[in-house]
Amino acid sequence: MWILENAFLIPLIPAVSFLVILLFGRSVIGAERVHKVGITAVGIVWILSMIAAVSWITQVEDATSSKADDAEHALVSVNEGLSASGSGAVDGDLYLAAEDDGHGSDDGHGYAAGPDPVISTADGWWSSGGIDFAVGTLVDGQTVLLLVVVTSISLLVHIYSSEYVKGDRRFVHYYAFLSLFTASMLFFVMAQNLVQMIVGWELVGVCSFVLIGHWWEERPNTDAAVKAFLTNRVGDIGLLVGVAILFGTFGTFDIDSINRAVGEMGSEVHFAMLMASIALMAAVCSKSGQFPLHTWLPDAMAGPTPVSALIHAATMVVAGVFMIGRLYPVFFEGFSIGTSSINLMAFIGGFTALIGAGLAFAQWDIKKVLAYSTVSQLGYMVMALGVGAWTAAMFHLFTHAFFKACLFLGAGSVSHAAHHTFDMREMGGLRKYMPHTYKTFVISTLALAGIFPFAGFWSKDEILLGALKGQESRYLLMLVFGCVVALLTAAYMTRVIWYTFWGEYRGHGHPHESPKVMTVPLWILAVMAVVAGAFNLPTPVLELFGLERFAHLVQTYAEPTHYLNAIGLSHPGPEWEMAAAGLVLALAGIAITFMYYWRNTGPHGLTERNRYAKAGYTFLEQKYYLDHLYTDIVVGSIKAPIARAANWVNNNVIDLVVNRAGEGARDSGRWVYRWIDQGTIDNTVNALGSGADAGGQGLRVMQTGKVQNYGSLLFGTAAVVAIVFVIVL
Amino acid sequence: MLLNQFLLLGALLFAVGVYGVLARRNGVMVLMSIELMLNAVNLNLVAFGLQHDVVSGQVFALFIIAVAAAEVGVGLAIVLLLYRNRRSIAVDEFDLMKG
Amino acid sequence: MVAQNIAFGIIAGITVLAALGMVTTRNIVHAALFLVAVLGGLAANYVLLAAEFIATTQVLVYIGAVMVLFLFGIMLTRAPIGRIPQMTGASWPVAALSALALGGVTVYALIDRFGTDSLATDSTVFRTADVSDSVFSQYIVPFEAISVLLLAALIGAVVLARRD
Amino acid sequence: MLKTRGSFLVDATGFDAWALTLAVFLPAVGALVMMVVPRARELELKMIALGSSLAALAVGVYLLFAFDYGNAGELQFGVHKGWIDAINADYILGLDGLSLPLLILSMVIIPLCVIYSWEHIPEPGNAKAFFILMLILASGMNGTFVAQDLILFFVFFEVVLLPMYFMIGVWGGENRRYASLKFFLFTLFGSALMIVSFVALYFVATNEAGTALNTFNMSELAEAAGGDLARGTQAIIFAGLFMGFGIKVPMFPFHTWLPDAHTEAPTVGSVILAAVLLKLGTYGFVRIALPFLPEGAAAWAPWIGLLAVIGIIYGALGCLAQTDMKRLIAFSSVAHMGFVMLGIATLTPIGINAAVFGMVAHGIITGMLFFLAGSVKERYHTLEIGRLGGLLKSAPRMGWILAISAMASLGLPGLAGFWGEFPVILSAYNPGAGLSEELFRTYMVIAAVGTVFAAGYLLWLFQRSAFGEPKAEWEGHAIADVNRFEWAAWMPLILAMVVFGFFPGLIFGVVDDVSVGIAESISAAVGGS
Repeated sequence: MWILENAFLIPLIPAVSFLVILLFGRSVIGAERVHKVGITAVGIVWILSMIAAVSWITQVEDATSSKADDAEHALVSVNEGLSASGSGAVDGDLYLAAEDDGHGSDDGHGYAAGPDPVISTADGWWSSGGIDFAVGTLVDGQTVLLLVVVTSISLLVHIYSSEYVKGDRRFVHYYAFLSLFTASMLFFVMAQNLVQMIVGWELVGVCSFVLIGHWWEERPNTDAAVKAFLTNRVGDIGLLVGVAILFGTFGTFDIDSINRAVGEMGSEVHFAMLMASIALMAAVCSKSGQFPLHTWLPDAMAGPTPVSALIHAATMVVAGVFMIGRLYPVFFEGFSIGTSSINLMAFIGGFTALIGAGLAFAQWDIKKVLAYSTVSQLGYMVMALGVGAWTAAMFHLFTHAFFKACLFLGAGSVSHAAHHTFDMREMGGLRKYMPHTYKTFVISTLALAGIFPFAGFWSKDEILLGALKGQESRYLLMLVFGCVVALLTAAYMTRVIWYTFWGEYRGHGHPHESPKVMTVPLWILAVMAVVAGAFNLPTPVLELFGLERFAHLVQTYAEPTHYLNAIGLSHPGPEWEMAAAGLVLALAGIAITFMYYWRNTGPHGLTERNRYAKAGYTFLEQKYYLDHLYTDIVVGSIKAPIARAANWVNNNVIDLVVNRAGEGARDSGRWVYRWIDQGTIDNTVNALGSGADAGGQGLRVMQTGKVQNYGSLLFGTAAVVAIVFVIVL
Repeated sequence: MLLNQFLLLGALLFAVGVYGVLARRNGVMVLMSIELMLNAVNLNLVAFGLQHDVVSGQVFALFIIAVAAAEVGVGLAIVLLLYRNRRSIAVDEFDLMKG
Repeated sequence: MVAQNIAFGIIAGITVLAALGMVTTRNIVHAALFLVAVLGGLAANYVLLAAEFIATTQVLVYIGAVMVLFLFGIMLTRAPIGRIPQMTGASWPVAALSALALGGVTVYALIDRFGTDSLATDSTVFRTADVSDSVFSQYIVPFEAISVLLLAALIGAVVLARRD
Repeated sequence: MLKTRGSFLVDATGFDAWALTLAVFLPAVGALVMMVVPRARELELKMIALGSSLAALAVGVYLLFAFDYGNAGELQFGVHKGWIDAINADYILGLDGLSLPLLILSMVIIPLCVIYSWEHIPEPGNAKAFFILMLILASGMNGTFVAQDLILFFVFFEVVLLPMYFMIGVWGGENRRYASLKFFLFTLFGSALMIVSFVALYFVATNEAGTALNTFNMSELAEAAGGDLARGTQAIIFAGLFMGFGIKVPMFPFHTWLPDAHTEAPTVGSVILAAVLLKLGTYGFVRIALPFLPEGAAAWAPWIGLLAVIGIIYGALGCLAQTDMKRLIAFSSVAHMGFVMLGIATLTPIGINAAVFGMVAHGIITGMLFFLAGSVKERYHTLEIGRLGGLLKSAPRMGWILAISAMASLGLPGLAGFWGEFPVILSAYNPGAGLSEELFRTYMVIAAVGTVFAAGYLLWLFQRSAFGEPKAEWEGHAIADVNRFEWAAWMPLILAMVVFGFFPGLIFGVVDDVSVGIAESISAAVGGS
């Protein structure tokens, strides 16, 4: 348990590593060896995280067994009387809040979520006007889950990068900021209060900025970096305002207390929670790439590929999802997730999932396909949270991190082999040259597509199920979104595989398999993409093998039941029909795409079989087939229009609006500066002077020097004044 | 007799004097017009003195006559000087102060 | 009282006409003579106002001394005797306007304020002795000041007019 | 002759009684000594300047250690001597938690400026006069922060004006005459209204019982907290103070002197101007306007808040339109001081705390940015952002320092700027003293939008000047990286940014007692009438 109470060590180690690398990297350690520092630090942190995970599991198990007797007869009740007691024993700066009555149950399927302790430590950081700002760590299942994800992916990316970024002009800085990012992200996930959360949130944003702009000599990279940072700042308005609302309502920053308070007060604070939720949703939209603030994420691919894998696929972009999960009672109350059948969060999530998937078809850059896929999958998670499927969202976050990181690293490996290009039109046939990359990529693709029994299948199924069942009423629109996206996801990923690995090599030079330093992490991730789903297998599945004990591990250990049951969250049981439907959709997506390419692919069959093409080998005609593919496959459906419309909207409306907003801000700035500042205010000041001057020039005409003219003026003025007096008095 | 008949006479003379000061080109004529204005004031003073039964009106009229004499003396000296220097006493030809 | 009023009417008429003549004539010597008429008319008015000492002084100082000064001035500056075409400046309309405005507003104000107030008939008639008493007691300081002023003006005039 | 004094200002004894006087007048003594040293002996002159400013800083360090932090709400190191009996003005100095951070800031900035100028005396040279002016400025600024008598405060407040006028007017850029005169006239105009308000306070301020106080003693006036003055009277007197301090801050419609003054001023002039001089205005609000006239403050607070948020957005828009680096930084001051003023306008302890933090943070960060602008100008002979570029490549250390400063300026957590912004936004959610919540919540959102603009212009600046390849026109020019004088002058500021970013309690803890006291007295006065 020691590690859970001293969890601050976990972010501290990479932070120290950052300083060491930055300050001593070039001089003492040597530029080509800094990656060892980073890898060591993250390795230690990974071990600590694993220890933390084990301790956490032990803790939950202990609590469960010690409460076993109570649990036996409390088990029957499903969702009744589940009010959070909120009476954690407070002693000093450490309290262990053990719930007495926090039993969840999944519609009688008979597992007991154990009492759910939260370990929260806090030390006074500073105080202002009677309000104490604390710094501390909040460790619960969700934190531990993220610790595992972040440190695992980070470690693998560190290792992978040592080859991928080798010899880079800024190798030292790269590793320094990779460490800083890891530290910030870990700091963020164990933030004890909202202020810390903001700090972590901003710090990961800066690391993202620095790493996207890693090759800052080229203008597009810095543009992308600035765009990412600015878009995130837009969301930060929401974050700052949302935090201010929460603080104003509850008078505390403490996340644990806020969650408990919302659970207790419920509808009393509904309006404030609605406002806070909307504000925070803006932050989620920017950080987690949700519509309409997602446009920075594809551009962010300008950074080095491992960075994209770590930051822009697996960890930082899920910060928004994590925050929703962390403050779930707030959103649950604010958006009335329990009672509605559609709400802002679910809609934004579902819609983002749909447009992201649609856009992925229109890309030729493999990283951009993956980026849009990430957008889409993040939308899935947000949608899951929006329909009340908390566990499903976290589970999907967990599985997605592995297979998406694997896909990105695979893309990096491909580009490493194929002369640093990410254009799929210059790839092709790579499966022959790089078998490891190919295999891992396919495994991850299957996982992403949600094919049984890969990880994605299980998590996606839970999300669809959540939408189907909802809380009090089903989220029908979300279910439709989810199903369509399932189909699309499978289809565009198959397309990627086709262009990248099948067919003939269309690039220059001789592609080669990447070294082991890169393939081993790929394999690890691929294995995780296969087995990660096992961590939350539903009981009925495991019953077949007599392994019920291992069911719902994520749910059991990650879900903060004392918050969620306090707000009355129910868990739908698994349904074979839904699972089968999801699987069929995914398979259909793959099958249609595959069939299409299968019919038209190959050096031999292409020209003969295709009516529209004159020749089948050249790049241009491939593009032509793509248009044909779109019209052929999605005929009668609205997918291509959606993709194009979305792309069009993306490029012409949202980007335009963003650009125009920027230009407009600049223009209005210029306008205000020129006309108001320089023109009005400044001129008023200047005008006093020049007006006097001009007036003087005007009066100069009157200054004839002739006494009689002055006399005329004198008497005339006297007369006028006299007349005025006479009239007035 | 009315008070006003004297006052109005004074006012008219004053206005005529003003016109003379402003309109005449000849320096001597300007000085004469000034005398006219001073006399118009004198008439007022004497009339008010009578009206309010005080001797001050007459005393001040006397003073003004004295000052007017001084003024004419100096004024004519200046006009003379101007004439000597410029061979003209047309006041509208003197515009050294033109801005 | 009717006689007095008639007398005033005649005198005032002459005075105003003479004044107008003075500011409009093109002959500078005529102007001086018109001024004499105005000053004489005013002296008569002083008599009507029972201020005989002022009237006397007016005749002696103005008509006697000041007018001589003016005539000297006219001679010394070699002003052309006889009609000269440009006695009035080009900006005379402005001057006329100013004068009219000023005169108009004064006249209006006077009528508005004093209307038909009669002149006090029972007031003391101050004789010359009374005036001199007042000058040499109550107003001794201004008197002395004016004496100095006169002296200064005298010297100043001499200095200015001296040919050196 | 000792006057009756407020019960809470106890004369210190021993060295403590002299500490503040020394802190204020040591630089002035240095300036006096320099006057008799011949101009040719430049090194001695510089040594004297550095020595006297460091001596003042040493006193400051002593104050830091001797300060009783448990009693930060009380005036310490008090001195109370007769001065001008005829007008009842006394020589009163005192130091509390509000003054301490600003005094130290001023004491730190001056030696850094001396070091920076060591080999950078701007055209047309004359180190002697330059340093003398700087030392006089130091005395004036230090004095303003510790004066506890209105007349004394006013004298110090005005002492600052003239050296700065000459600094801009003599060592400034092309348009220096215009800028210096504008600066001078604007501030003088404000001062005129301010002194009228001071005199009005002298005559009309009463205690609770309604007896006129007839005093310039600031602690007595603060204790009376407006006494039984009517709200209208307070508002009128407050208006005079508002003009005096608001122009100095500068608040939105009165800000136009600032960009000109900053653009034309020599580098150290800009640094001192941004780091300390602007704080005189905000300090005046917190020290004088708010506690003396609580109801006036409550009446004006919505308007101050409005001008503050206009300033935030307007300053940012102004920044976006700039093509000159220094002018951009100058405009950013308008936006940042908007945050400070919004914090003050909330009349809450958090808001006032955040405002004081914002003052210090802005002093450090913007001071640093002006140093950088000066060094860039020295190397490139231009500040045209379009012509810069690739600073990270040609002078990487300077590029990094620019990055850190820009990040701090845009309010990145972990650096000082954030704690001047975020708590302001927090405090605006629940304003004090019965102010309209809806109004201030609107201000809150606008202020939050302002942070985006801040990120916009700073990133834009950074991208254009530091990223990319150096422009072709600089090929062959050796762009020197940070030299040792610059390191010495900048390191303390960079460290301060990071340290205050991680330990905001260092400032909040000191100021807290004072701002709680002010906010309480305001809400008591407003609630009680």
